[in-house]
Amino acid sequence: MSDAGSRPRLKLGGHLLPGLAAVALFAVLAIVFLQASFGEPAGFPEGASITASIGYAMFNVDTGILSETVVSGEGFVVAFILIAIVLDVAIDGAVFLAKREEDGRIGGVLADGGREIRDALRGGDD
Amino acid sequence: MEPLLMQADQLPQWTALAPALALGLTGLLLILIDSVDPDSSRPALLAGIATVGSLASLGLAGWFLSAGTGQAGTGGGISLFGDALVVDGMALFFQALFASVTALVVVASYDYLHDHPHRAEFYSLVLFAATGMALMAAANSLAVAFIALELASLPSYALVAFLKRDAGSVEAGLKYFLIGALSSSVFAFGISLVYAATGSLLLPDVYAALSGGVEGLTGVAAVGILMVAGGFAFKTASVPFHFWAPEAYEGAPAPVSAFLSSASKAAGFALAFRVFVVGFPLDAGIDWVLLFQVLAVVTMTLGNFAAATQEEVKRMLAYSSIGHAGYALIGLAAFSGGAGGDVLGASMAHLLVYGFMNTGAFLFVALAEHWGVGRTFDDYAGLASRAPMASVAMSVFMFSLAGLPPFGGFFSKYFLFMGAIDAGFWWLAAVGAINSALSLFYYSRVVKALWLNDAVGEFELGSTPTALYAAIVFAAVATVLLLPGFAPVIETAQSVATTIVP
Amino acid sequence: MIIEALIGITFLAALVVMLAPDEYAGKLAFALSLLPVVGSLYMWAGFDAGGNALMAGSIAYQTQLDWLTVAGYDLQWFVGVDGISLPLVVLSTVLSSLAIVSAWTPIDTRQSQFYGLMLFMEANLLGVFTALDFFLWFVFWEAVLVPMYFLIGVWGGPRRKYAAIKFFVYTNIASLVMFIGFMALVFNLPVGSFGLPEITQSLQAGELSSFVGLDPATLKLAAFAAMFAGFAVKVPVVPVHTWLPDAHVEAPTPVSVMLAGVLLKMGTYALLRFNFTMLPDVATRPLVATVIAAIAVISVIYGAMLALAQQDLKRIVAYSSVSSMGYVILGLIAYTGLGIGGATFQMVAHGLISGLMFMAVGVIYNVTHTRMVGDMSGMADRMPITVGILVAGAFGYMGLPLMAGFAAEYFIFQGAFASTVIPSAPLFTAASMFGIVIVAGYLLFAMQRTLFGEFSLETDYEVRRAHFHDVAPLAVLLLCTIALGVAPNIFFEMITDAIEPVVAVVGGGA
Amino acid sequence: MVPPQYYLLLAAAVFCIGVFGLLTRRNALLFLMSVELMLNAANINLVAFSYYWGNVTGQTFGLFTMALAAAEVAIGIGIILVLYRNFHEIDVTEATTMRW
Amino acid sequence: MAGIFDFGPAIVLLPFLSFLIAVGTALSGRDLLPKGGAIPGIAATAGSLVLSVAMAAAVAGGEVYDETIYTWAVGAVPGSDGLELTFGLLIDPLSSMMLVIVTLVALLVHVFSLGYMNDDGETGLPRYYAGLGLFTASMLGFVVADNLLMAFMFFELVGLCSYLLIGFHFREPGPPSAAKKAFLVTRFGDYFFLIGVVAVFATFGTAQFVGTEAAPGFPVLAEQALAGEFTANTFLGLGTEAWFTVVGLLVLGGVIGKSAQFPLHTWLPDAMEGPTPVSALIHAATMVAAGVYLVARMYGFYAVSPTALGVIALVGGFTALFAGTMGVVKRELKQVLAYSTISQYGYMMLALGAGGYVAATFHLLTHAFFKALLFLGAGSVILAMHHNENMWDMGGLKDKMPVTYYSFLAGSLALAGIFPFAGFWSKDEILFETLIHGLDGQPLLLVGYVFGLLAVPVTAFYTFRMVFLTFHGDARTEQAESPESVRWNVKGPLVVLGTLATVAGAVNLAPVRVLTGAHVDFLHAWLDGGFSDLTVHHYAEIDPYSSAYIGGELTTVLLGAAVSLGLALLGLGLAYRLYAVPEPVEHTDKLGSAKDLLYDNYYQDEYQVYLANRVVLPVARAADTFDQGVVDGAVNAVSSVSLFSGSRIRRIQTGVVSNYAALVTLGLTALLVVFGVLGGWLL
Repeated sequence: MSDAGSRPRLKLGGHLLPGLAAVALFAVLAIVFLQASFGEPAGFPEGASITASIGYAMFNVDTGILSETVVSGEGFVVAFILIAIVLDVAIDGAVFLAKREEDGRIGGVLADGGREIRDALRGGDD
Repeated sequence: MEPLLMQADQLPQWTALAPALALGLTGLLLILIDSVDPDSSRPALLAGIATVGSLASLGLAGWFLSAGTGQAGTGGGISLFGDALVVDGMALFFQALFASVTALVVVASYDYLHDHPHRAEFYSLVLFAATGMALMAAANSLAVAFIALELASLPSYALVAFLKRDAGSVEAGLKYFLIGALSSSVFAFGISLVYAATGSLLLPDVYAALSGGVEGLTGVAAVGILMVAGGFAFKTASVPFHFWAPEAYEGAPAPVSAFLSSASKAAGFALAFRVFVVGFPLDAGIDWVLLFQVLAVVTMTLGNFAAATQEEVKRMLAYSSIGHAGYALIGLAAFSGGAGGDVLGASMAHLLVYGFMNTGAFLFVALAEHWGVGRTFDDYAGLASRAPMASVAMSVFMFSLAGLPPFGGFFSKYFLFMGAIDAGFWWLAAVGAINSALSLFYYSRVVKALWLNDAVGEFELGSTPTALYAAIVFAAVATVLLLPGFAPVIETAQSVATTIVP
Repeated sequence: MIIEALIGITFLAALVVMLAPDEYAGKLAFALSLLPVVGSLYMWAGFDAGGNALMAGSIAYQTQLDWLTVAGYDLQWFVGVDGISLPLVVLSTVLSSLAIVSAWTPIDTRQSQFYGLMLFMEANLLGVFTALDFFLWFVFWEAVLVPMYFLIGVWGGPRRKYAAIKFFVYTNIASLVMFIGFMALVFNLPVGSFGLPEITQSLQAGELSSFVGLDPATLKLAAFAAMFAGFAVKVPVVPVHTWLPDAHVEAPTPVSVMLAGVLLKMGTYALLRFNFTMLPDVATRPLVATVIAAIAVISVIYGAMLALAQQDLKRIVAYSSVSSMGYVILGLIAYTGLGIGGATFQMVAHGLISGLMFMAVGVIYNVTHTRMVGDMSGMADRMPITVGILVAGAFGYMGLPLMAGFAAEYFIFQGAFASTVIPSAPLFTAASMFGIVIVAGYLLFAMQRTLFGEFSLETDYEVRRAHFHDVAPLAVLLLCTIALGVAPNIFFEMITDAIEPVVAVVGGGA
Repeated sequence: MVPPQYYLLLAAAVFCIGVFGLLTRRNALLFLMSVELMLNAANINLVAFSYYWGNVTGQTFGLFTMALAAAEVAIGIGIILVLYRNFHEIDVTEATTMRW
Repeated sequence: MAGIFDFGPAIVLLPFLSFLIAVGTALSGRDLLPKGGAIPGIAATAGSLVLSVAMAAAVAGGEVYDETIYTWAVGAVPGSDGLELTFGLLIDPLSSMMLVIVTLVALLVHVFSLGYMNDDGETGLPRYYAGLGLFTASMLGFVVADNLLMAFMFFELVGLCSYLLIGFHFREPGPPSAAKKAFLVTRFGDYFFLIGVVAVFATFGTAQFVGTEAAPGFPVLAEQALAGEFTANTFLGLGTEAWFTVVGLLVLGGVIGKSAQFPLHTWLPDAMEGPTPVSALIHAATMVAAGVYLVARMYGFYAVSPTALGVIALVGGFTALFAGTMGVVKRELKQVLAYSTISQYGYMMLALGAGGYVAATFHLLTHAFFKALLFLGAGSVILAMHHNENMWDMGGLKDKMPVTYYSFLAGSLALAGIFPFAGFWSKDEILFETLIHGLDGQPLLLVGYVFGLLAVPVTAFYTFRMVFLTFHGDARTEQAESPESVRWNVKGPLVVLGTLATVAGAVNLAPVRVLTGAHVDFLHAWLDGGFSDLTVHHYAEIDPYSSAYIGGELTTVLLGAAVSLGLALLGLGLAYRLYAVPEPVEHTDKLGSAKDLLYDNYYQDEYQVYLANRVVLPVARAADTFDQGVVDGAVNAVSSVSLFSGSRIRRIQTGVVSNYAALVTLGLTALLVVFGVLGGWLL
């Protein structure tokens, strides 16, 4: 960094430039997908209740004993329980982060790599 | 022990999830306590509960492992909930690893967070993340894999940003989160493409559908597999999804860095091993062995070379952690079908040893942060004269990370290289060797600073943090004992790894 | 079980000394180090092995236990000695004890750690020379680096950190290269363990299969090259020798003694055990033999020329070690009874003599605090006995008959001259023999300038006579050197017995 | 019937638009939104191919993906909040104290 | 084989014992022994002398002895017995004669040292006597060696002892330097010798001088090989004879070094820095003699190689003249003697090369006596002159030290080859043998003969220049006015040696035999005894020479003797004219530009020092620079490059998270492209 105090930043005029990466990615994906060939879709059986089927799948209900027409699906009960915990955790974490601290700075821990001290000592950014 | 072992066999099947449950329930208990008593001033209680929970998980996993639960001797992996989960030897092996690291981190954090108000959140987040990891190890479906991965990731983001008044911590959290979000999107997209190509999310079904290639959909499947690999690359801090790692490890509270770089990384590998070995056949349109070879070489080289020139110990460890991800990738990079279990097992064993030595190393950094001695190599100069025990432990970690005897890291690394050579990829081992030599250089810088350099000034070290010290010493002892005691580790790892190879 | 006891006791001694107070550490370490000395002498007394341990010879004090299984291979605790390793075991224990005594004067900080590490290193060295399972051997092999790193790095000279890291990294790279080479070999053999005898015999039975497109012959060549490169660094031979002078110059005296006396022998020992015993068919290819012989000759002459240009006494001895190790390589590649036997004998002989030289230089340094040739003269006037022994040692280094060095070098020359393996063996031999002239040159010049003439000293230290405990180890080493020179059969007979099968494979002569 | 390729292309397009936003926007909230786009691209595939394969696995999993996206946003908002408190802005390129 | 020969090892071990005693005394640092440890040395050498004489008597009785007494090592040879490296004793006429010479001179030197060292208040006497003891022991070990390897080993030990003794006064700058030079130069020769030893073993499988009927020694094997009865291993694609020549010349390298032959003679004048008795020992009986003795010892091997013999003769003849000319201008007493030594050993080499085995041995014998005498005499003078060796500071000592003078004169006459002193007989025989063999179509020998003949007047000139300057005329300094008196321990040895120098020629009056037919060539007869393969007539059979005469044998003898005596007298006369005056002056200016050349010893030292300092040392320094810069530089460069690339690689981590995202995307895209192409599903 030649001039002190200048943080690396995205250049204003060229801020769309990295977007080209996304375009390139799309190009690659498109080429691949256009080459794919598909058979006939299996589709859902007539009269099947998709919503109900999703429900059965979600709770691993043994659809064999049901009389109605269901669309088969893998069991998601584990995922369901897990997602409950995930949301729990997300709330827990989000709330913790959002809380305002009353007592100012936390502890004596300096987890910024000692930069604060260094900057204070040198009187500036490097 | 015999009756007890018998009993493990006779328990209901779902109890095989007990190690994960123990972690999850402890997490919930901690949230409960926190909501009942938000300003709890009883840190010992919280830490104690968390410790007990993780140790219970460790005990259960260990018990099951020695009882042979889910292993070939007792009828193979236990499939649960419509095959969404499978508890087998490998799952238990990794769960034991996660529980060990969690226990160490939890104990160490007791001192690290000595006057921090949000302990309950901290412990609960750690335990939930551990739960996620435990389930990652057992996931047999891409759906569960994804959700478990998120369960491990989301608390981690919060944990990295735990010191929310600290710019470094927050910045680290932000970067971790952003790259994490990107990666999980890539992962999800990959899963959707795999589903598009196979119509299934269950790994064995995916395997069956992909075997021999899918007519017309090879490209879709291949892109999906590659994107799934990207998701794992993020979790394991492998190139090119590693960018979060140096900052996250450096900025996060040191125990969290330890947790992430040891347990979280191992979880990524646990999942990757199972997903790729069980789910993606080698002829599925993409030569994923070659993919992991590329990733392994680039990752270990980048990690080690960047680590060599760092000035701060913690950041050096961060890069070294990337380097070690490269080593562990050899498990997949040298995978060769039927005989691949051996190198996979070597990789697992390496991750276990790495769990101890790397956690220990970060905990030593935590100790240094606790004492406020600074972060650079120079700041550590002469520390050995003030803290000999911890310095011995740190030296053990460093030499072990570098792969020197008489420490556990020696065997694990060399068995990895052996595995690569055995599979015919001697050049992979050669690259590993070059990197290993370079790593010796920068690891020994720490040792040099501790023992050989003279202190610049006087250290004003406070009281000795007993819990932190205990965790470090325990990790060191484990690292040393894992050399003579490597036999059960490697033998277990290789035997359980062999069973998942289809 | 005696080998286990030997190694175990030494480890234990290291631990005890490490925890002892600094004041007693030196004496305690010496006392404890006598246990392995006695043990190794006892082993010698009861030595009953015959033939080469790797080639179906009988192994003395053998223990073989399964340790763990990796990838279908048994790793064993497998130790034992034959006629090649026993002399080196004795050398290690004796030299360690003497080096510990020689540390009493110069080491004045962190004594307990110093002596603890010395003993720790000794234990690992014993392991290197007795282990017969590759992995076990490799553990000890690598473990030697750690104490050495600290011994140079903590107690060394001004550039100790540079020297320590250089030594550490350089030799570690070498080990890794060697490891890859060896593993590529083992994995293509129908063996179920890493036991060196099993591997050797399987290799010699021609059971090697091809590997990633390399036919067995090419694979052997590649493995040989990798292993040679790996061990060559440890030896060291030109051009991978540059870590050695740095390490020697910075290391404290007792550490130099161990480094030159025993650690370098690890390299040549391994070359003999691995490259030259396991892969004789590669070594005896004319091109390979020519290259190795050329490396040997270059090491001898180039090392000696470098020694000639040095002003630091320790550097002189360090480079001359490179030179002396060149002889060992020449002897090994000769594949004759006297060649390989002489090379093995030279390991012991050079161990004693270089130890003696480093110690003597150290004693002088203790009182003068300089090792530069130009900084002192006439030391013989002030330290007659030390200088006397130094002169004797120097002549031993020059290959004075009836001292061990001559015996070793003569065996090597004789063996190499008639070698059928080295093309134009007499020319190579004659060229390397010129080393005995150059060695005389630099040692005589250095002695003349430092030891003789009118006394003067550039540093302001009061020169006093050396302590008894400084000189006593020198005397012991000198006597050992002379004893081995007068009666080389003390070791040479068992060495010959052990190397004969190696020679027989090639069908070489004397 | 719409050929399955179209869904794939649509999903890829949405995904890449998300990526594009990610790469060109410095506002953390826009960053989050881009990620949402990418996750939903996955959902398009899941739902489309649920029909193609004739099972509800994809659809069900799509629900979970949405839930996860929500959880991610929750944590994300939390982090953006503390980012703001520390750096007084939510430009993701401003937090660069740690590099190299 | 019982009897006196069983005591053979004792001859070597007695002086060695005295060495050990002296070392013990030196180590104790106290004055444990009277006379600084001289007594054990004197006793030991006396004991050895007695044993040697007894053995000579036994040999005279026709007994010989060749036994291996110790197996040093055995080299493994799969499928056979292996190569035995042994120590053994070979006592035959040659070695028993040499034993007597060595022990006698050593004894006298020990006695003389009492006067020269002890009485002069030297310090470090135990060390001195230790050196003498070891020196004697080493030389004796060399003399009795029954194989080439053992000979080499003791040969080297002799070199060590010379180092220790020449550098005895280590506190002064000169002696250590001279000691170093002596060892180094001879080591250079020994390098070739060692190759020779190795080659002999490799060629013949044995290095025994004699061996047995079943396993003969290598000289015999060489004979057989040339006769096609034995297959010797030859190397480097050389034919048998050529290879033998190479081996012979290699061994000769050691001889040239130790016997100070051109071009390795430069150490010897410097070696005068050592105490004078040591010089006597080195020159007369031990180190320098060792070289010539070695050739004589393995003469059977050289005899079968005409080329080697030719080289020996030429080197010897040239050295004889060359060294003599340098002695002409020297100012120091001992320097003159030093060059005379080189010159005299040149004669011996000439003799050996010319097939004059007896003549060489004879000259070895007489030279031992008169050169020891001259050195001890010089020592006496130096002692008297308070260690001033400059002859120009002496003069007129004749009357003040008559015993020294007359004995010295006897030695000088012998050295100059004046009838009837010992040197005349031996030198005359050398020239005679060279002449008659040279006349028979060996022009090389004739060249050697001319050299030898020219050296005769030179020798006489410098010898008597020395005598006249030292003893005649007027005292030129105060020291010379009133020299220190010397005691019996100086005079005794002088008298003994003076007598021997006068009469020793009688042991081989070859010209007299020719004249009278009486068998008075006792030495010839003596050397013709013992092992049949080591006899004079055997050597005469196998060497390439035959004789031719000018006129008849008698004429040739008389002519040769007359010419050499005449030339000697010429030189003596010239010296008398120039220096036997009350106030002699240097006449060196008359030599013109040759003066500097002679003073500077033909720049032999210069070029050797130049080689060492200007060639070898710069090469070493260049190697060092290369090593530090290139070899080690490469090592350090690897680490620098690694660290540099590390510092570049870490720059990827810019700290801007958007860049990370971009890189992740790019990385993913790149992987997709690469594996898409590889997997065939992309393009």
